[in-house]
Amino acid sequence: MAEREAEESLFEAPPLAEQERMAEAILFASAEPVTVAELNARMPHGSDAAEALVHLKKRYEGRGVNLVRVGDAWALRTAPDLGFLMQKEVVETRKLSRAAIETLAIIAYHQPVTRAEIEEIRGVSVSRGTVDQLLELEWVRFGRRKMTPGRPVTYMVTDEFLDHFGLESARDLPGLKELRAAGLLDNRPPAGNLALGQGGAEDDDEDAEEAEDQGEMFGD
Amino acid sequence: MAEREAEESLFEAPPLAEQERMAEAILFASAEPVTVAELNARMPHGSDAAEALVHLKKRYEGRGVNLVRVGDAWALRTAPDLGFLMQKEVVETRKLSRAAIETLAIIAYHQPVTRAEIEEIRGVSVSRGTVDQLLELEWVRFGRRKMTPGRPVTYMVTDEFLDHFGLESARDLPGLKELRAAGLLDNRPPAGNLALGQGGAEDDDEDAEEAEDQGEMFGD
Amino acid sequence: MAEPNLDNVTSVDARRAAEALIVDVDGFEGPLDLLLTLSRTQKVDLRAISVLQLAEQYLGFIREAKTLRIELAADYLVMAAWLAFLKSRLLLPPDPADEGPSGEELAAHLAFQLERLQAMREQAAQLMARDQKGRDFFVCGVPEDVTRTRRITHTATLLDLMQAYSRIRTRDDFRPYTMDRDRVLTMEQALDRMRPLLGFAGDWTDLSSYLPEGWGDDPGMRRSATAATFAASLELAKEGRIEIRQAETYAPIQIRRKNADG
Repeated sequence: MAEREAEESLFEAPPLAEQERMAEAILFASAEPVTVAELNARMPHGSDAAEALVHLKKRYEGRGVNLVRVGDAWALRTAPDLGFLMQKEVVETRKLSRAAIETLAIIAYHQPVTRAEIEEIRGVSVSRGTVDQLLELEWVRFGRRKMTPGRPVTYMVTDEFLDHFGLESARDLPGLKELRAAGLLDNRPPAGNLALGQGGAEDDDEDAEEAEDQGEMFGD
Repeated sequence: MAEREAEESLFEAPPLAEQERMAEAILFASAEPVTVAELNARMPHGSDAAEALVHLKKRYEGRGVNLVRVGDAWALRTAPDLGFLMQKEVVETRKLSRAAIETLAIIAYHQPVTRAEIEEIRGVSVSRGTVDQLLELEWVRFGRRKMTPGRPVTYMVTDEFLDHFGLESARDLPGLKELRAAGLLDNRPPAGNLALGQGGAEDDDEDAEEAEDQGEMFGD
Repeated sequence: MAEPNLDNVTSVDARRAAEALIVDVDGFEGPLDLLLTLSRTQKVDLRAISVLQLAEQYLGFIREAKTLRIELAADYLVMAAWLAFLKSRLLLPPDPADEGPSGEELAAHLAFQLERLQAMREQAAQLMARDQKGRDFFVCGVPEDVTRTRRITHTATLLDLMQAYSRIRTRDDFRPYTMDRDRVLTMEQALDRMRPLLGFAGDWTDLSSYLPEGWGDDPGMRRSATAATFAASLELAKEGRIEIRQAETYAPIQIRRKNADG
């Protein structure tokens, strides 16, 4: 017992101010958000990254650089109101098609959502390229399969999506509560046989198959 | 002159605190160090980047990230004393080599034992690397020198060794009789082992010499 | 140019709208999108929309397109057929024998779909209007990669240790592996023994008499020697050096030298 105590004092956690410095340095150096677990793993034994982050967040409040939460990770990002100064740093991105943007919004608000559900909402078939583009941007990933006939794969948004759009979590999507209250996020089955989004999708089956395969690879 | 003043009041410079934020954001997002001239060019008209930098430098003093001068430009960099946080050590555990485990066994059963004695028992020279490895693992340490000609250094096992193998003392190692009872002494080695006693003794002398030197350094 | 035969319910506004839309038929992302666009001409909240009127508008649009010989994708026509069905449901008194959903239920669901699509469009627009990484806010310009250093540590178990020690301590007792087989006679050994003896084998002699000295007493050794000698005799027979015979099963096997001249 005495030995254990001696050992613990040997590996005493650094003072909180020092822990804050460490978390700051690690977050500064990382382009990707860093989880609390990873911070704890990289900081000296006994550190409390979560506590350090609380102080760090306060320190960066109102500054030119802010500490933001992304899912269960944290990142330092420049303040959005100063974007006008950063013309030099702007990364040119491919313009997303209207179909891709709509599909992205549907996935974000309805996740986990199947391709059939997306098509039911949009009233048209979802082309392979649209989903591929979102997967490529790493804004969308495969979720678990639905426990419905055919066990279709589902789509979800990623932490990269949250990071890109400055969202703390998918729950913070604007208007989510209102949409839910209005019943617009309900999965209301169509009355009768109003099956939209069926026609004109020659490569539909193939698509579905490929999604299945991929689902297999990425799925749970 | 009057005209210039009028123009300046039209494009009044932002407050200094705001200029500091701007400089901070620009420096954070820039891949290269930024000169004062470039900062002034990017910040709103009338800003005084040099002045903003003075304040910014003070703000980051002693933090996990510092404002540093690089030539005639400025950059935000992680504090030099926290460099160790940017390294991740991956520990890989491998099985001890046959030579090392045999040497270790001899030291454990015969301690304190000289290198010459180990070699006599093993019937093969003991390489420098083998002993170094055991010393590094802190399973073996130097004992007192033998009072024989040449006063050779001896080797002993450490408390760390006992701890690792779950032994109270080296005397707790099972004796030959128990080894036999456990069927260990009847183990016939695979045919390949027989060549052991003969080959691979080229670097013998050099090895022995170096070990002697070390003994000198560590011995009592 | 023939005047399109629009239904009398259709307002002038809607007809004009349909005419304007028809030019841009490729611009619609399917029938639901077209319905949503048509619904705007009603200038009311989607919740208060008249589905009946919307159905008329849509059917008017399709008729117009047909008049202008514009090819429409199949799903537009499927929707037209469905809306015609819905229209009849809404206008005719309900058939008590029919178990399907009522016209009102079907209309309500269509209104829900339109409202939902509209909502998703608005959210999509809001999403894209948000501050975006790389456009409005930025990551650190000089991210430092975590350098991974690999450290190799070695380990062993007590059993490894004891096995190693026992290996060393018993090494002196070891005989070479082949020596271990001193109770086994190989065919090569039997051949070596038999070849020089063949000269004396002019007559039929029992194979057992060729066993080496001292191999006949111990049953194990005798078995090994017999097998080896028999195998050697087969080898010699193959070479044409000897002949082999056996009177009956389990009778002694006999050999004799085969003379070149018979």
